[in-house]
Amino acid sequence: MISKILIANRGEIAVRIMRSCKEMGIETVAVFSDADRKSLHVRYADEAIHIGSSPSTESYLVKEKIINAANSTGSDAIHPGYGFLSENAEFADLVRKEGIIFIGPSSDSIRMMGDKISARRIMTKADVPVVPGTRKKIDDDIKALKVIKRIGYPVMIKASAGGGGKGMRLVYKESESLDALKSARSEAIDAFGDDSVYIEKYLSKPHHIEFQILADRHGNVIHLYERECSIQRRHQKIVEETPSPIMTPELRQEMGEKAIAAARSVNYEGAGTIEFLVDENLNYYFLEMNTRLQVEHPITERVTGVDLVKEQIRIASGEKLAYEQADIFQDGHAIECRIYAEDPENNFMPSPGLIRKITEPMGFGVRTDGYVYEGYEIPIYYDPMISKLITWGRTRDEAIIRMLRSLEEYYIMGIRTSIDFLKRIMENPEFINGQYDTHFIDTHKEKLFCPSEDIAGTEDLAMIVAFMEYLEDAKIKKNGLPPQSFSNWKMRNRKRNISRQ
Amino acid sequence: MISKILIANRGEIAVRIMRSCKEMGIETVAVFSDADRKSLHVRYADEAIHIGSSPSTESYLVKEKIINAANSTGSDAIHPGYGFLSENAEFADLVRKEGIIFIGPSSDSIRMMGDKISARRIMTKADVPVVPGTRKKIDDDIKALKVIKRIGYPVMIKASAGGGGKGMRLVYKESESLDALKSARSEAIDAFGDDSVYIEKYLSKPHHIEFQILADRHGNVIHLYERECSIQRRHQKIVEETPSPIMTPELRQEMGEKAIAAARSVNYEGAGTIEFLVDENLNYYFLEMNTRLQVEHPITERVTGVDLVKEQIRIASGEKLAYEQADIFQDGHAIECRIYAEDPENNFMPSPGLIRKITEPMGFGVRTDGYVYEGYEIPIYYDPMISKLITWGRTRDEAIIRMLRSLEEYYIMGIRTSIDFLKRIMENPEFINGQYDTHFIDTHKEKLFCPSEDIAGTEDLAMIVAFMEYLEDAKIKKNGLPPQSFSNWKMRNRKRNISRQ
Amino acid sequence: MSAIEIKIGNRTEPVEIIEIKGNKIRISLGIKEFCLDLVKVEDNIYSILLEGKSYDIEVAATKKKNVYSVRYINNAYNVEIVDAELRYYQNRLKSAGLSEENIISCPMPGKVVRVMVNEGDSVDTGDVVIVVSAMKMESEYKSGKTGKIKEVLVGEGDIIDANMPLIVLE
Amino acid sequence: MSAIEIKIGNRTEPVEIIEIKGNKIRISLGIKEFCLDLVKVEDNIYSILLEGKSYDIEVAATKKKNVYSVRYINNAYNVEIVDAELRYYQNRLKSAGLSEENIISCPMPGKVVRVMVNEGDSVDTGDVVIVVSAMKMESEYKSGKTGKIKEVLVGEGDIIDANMPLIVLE
Repeated sequence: MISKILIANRGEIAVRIMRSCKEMGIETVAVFSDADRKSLHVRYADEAIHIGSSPSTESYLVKEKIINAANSTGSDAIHPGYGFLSENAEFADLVRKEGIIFIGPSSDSIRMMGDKISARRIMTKADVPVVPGTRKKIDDDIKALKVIKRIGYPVMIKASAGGGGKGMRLVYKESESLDALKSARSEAIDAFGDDSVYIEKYLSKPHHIEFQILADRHGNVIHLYERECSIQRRHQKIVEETPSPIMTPELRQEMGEKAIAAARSVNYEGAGTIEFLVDENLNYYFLEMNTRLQVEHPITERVTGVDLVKEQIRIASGEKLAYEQADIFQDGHAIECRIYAEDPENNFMPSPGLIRKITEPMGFGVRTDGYVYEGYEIPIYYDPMISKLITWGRTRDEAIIRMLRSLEEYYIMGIRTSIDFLKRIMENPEFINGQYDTHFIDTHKEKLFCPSEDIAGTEDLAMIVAFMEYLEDAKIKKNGLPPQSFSNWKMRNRKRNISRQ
Repeated sequence: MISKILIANRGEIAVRIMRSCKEMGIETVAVFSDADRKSLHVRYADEAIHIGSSPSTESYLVKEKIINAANSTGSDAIHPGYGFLSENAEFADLVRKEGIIFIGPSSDSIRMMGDKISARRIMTKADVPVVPGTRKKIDDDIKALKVIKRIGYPVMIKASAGGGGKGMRLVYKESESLDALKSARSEAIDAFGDDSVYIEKYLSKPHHIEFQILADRHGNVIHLYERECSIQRRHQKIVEETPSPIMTPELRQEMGEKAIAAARSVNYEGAGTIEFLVDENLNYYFLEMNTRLQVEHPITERVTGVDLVKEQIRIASGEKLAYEQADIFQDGHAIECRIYAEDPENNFMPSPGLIRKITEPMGFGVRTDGYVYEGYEIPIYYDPMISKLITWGRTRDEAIIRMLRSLEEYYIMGIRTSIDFLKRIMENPEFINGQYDTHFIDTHKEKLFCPSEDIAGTEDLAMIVAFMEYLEDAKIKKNGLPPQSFSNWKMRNRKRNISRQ
Repeated sequence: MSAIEIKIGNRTEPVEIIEIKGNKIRISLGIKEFCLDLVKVEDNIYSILLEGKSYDIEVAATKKKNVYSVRYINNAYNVEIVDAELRYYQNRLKSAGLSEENIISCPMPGKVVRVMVNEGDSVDTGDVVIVVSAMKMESEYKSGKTGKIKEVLVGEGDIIDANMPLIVLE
Repeated sequence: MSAIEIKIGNRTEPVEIIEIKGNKIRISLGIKEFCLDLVKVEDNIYSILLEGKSYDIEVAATKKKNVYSVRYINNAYNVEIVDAELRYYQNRLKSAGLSEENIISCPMPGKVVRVMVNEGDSVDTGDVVIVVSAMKMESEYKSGKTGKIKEVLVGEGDIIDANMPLIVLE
């Protein structure tokens, strides 16, 4: 059994992994950059090793430094978390070459799923539906135009090596096709050094639905049902829920089976996620596989009761899965809201800085996974996510209203956060009705981005409170000398007292 | 439907009730004494009414003040929480006379269950086993001695009007009987103005196991399974868990049915608890019924998924129960630890005072229900319980280890708390094996009350940290003038720099 | 001797405390008078009872002189306390040509990626003058007026604080 | 000029800082020398890295002069910093007959229920002199020595702070 794990990550997910380690009696090693000396993951760990300066390219992304830290602390395993090196096949290989357990799939699985074209090919072979389109890189423009015609508009042209929206073009009609093709190629070669593209059917109202799977090295694969992740900003998920409001029992079973087939087709081991696009008619298409833990894994934990990090560790230790498919149920409904240090009203501009005060919500059905604390300064170098708020309810309605209640209890002072924005999502009638797709934020932007209406009278109270705080500041600054308005009051009062006598 | 509820309570339970109200869209009214102006329940409520000076006899226990507050705020219901007036039949009557909904059972139910002798009689009639003994008040000593002989030693003599251990005597042999009887009587007349006693079989290794029930006014009664509450100090529960480690499926079903029968026999309405004593041979006996919400209700909420406060409110609104018995399952295992402001090593002496810092545990399967915050001063007038920590696991082992992890994350500075003591309970092998009865604390006192062993080297670090804090304090106090050792260091360093040049 | 005024957006009100007795405060704001039970419960948090209603209001000083950021549930305000000292200070800034519209700053901390102008350059309203990155996202900051760059206070690669002056226009 | 010493229970160690470079501190404690990465992460909480191990240690001043309460996970300590000032202070208390064993106090805040003695009364070790209640529980406080009551500082019904002197013996 594993006895000491180095967590090759930081912040929220590092702390979350350490919590499971602690419950398993496994020692934990944190790594940290200059900017992270005070980060909670350093404080929470049993050991902590400094691995370089603040930019992640000089610390969290430097494979050798992490492996050295693991060796110097006698760690027998490395958990990569999400992001950073978690889907880096070369890193997985290097770790294993050192005789250290990499808590994740084989580098082959990572590679097969990492390349979009190869992933499509493997899925097709495994009889998992993919979005209609090409499988191969297309170099010839004329051929490309033919393929587009065959698929039917609208289509999406995507860079083979792509990501982050670069080298992507949406085409609605024939007259736009050639221009779009050329500009996608030129952007792709600039960004990735590879101008090959592929072409896919564009789904106009897609849902992003993913299935969590667990696979051991003894051939056992189970799924832990779906997560609906269609609420996204800039292609990043901000709200996830399970079950999906559009799911039917038949579709759930079918997609679950396909997810297992997808994992089997790459001999997957560990926890992973098969992402699908689902259209209005409930046709589903394989999108990609994430060969790691997901940010949104807690909602699955809540409805199934399975601690996914513990399962990852057990699988990596060579254990057989403790559960069969029939042991896994969905109990109630769970929602996750990601709390970001950002300003949604200002194009989601990041808002790092000092946390002056934080009050986390509590009570039945509420979980927070965070890492910031009072007096902590969020560094400018890393992801703006500071915590995840997860609520559970017997029904979807209860989970939503509990989320709203919890968001109202959540106080973070000193920085801007997405909390108010998330409240507006929870109050949106179409969200409440479960009628939303990946365009939700765009479609509802007028309501979502306009600050809530004033609660009657609050402006007056805001003025008064600011004034009282000003008086207190003045008292402290001036060593007890009261400012003007305050002394006026005193004088007035004195006069009254005199006249009363 | 109820639209505004006055919560006739304070602290943790008031906040917990308000959370459910908020999720139901119901407005909340807090009441508070002088000492409680800064209490979280006042801050959390929509409205807050001052009801008197700090001692609860002048505020929270004054029926008229609470009813006036409800009337002046237009509250259509009163939730009494637990303690204070929650089991006061007269209060329930007064509330209802004002046309206000009392969220609880009828005053008749309260009265029937409030008197121990009448409760025993009713239970016997309802075929619910009671502890062997008398049913009637005994005035005649000779008769009493006969009864004792018939029941067989050991027996417990209890004051009919009793509570809190007063007027109670345990008798092991015949020679002690008469003296014990006389002294129980004299204590009872002093304490309660009534010297009648009753006599019960004394169970030497009893378990305290209770069943949660819900009953509507349409004749529907369900139970929500058991809670094992045998870990007690001074007859007060400090750790509760569900399921009970000694429970069998057959016994559970039987006791659940008896609990329902008990509730039916007093035409119960609302949430209530039937407490049983269970002996080594799994014989069970009705102990008493609590005609209100229990402190430990969250563990039942966690394994059944039912928000008990919401159900109380729905029932009080006249709604039918939304669940049938067959809808209620026990999913996994939940444990509650009560965090008290007290010093367990010093005979559980209360420890009110200022909270300098509080860090609550987070993560999967953890719930905290508390009310204190940084800068809050716990008043000297009320109960020392400051929060409840609830953990859940798929198995009992997981719930225990998660509790231990959570207790380690729980930081409260400024006062003494029971946190370390609770950790020692969670680490106790007999607790871990589920082998414990109500004598647990007494039996294990050597281990439980001795502070944990030093973690190697911590004493050195404690010295260093205190010194660093001292230096910082000195710097602040003396306006930058460094204390002696610090200046020594500076001088030394200066010398070194010089010699290096 | 001018009184203290409170400002939110375009609204400005004179304020005066009439009476304080323990937590109970009588205060006038413009033509209104309030009778409050007000107590500071935590650093930066006040609890107010007004006609029975309970309000938990957050307040924090900002980096701007006499400006406080106040929040109550969904509502956030920037409140400025205008006292004699602030008036004097603002007048002095103005006469030095350092009124706020002449200073370009960034509301968040970050790292300067590119400075697009040099001292003496002419800029038009809307011209991007500086690019700052934080948390893997770049933001562009534009000139709010047409004019000449008087001073560039930061260089590429510098780590900057929120609301720190970066570029000064004439 | 005597050095500063640190005291836990019966253990007393001289302490001296040898070098500070940012977070890195070299410090001697008795015959040992430590090389620590030490940083105050929150009010009252220090994070220490020592030979790779991470320690999160709480510290708080107590009402007793120079005494700090320190906690690390399950271990709690009362640490006294003995400096010249404290030595002087303790000597002065002693010469005034106000050494600690002459003062009866209660470690928690509460309300005085009963005072069992009057000034001038003689008491024996173990005699109950005062009863204090807090949170519906009464606690008795006893005289730690045989002697005469010099002063009774509180009366029945008084609300008292933790560690406040209640009764002084001669």
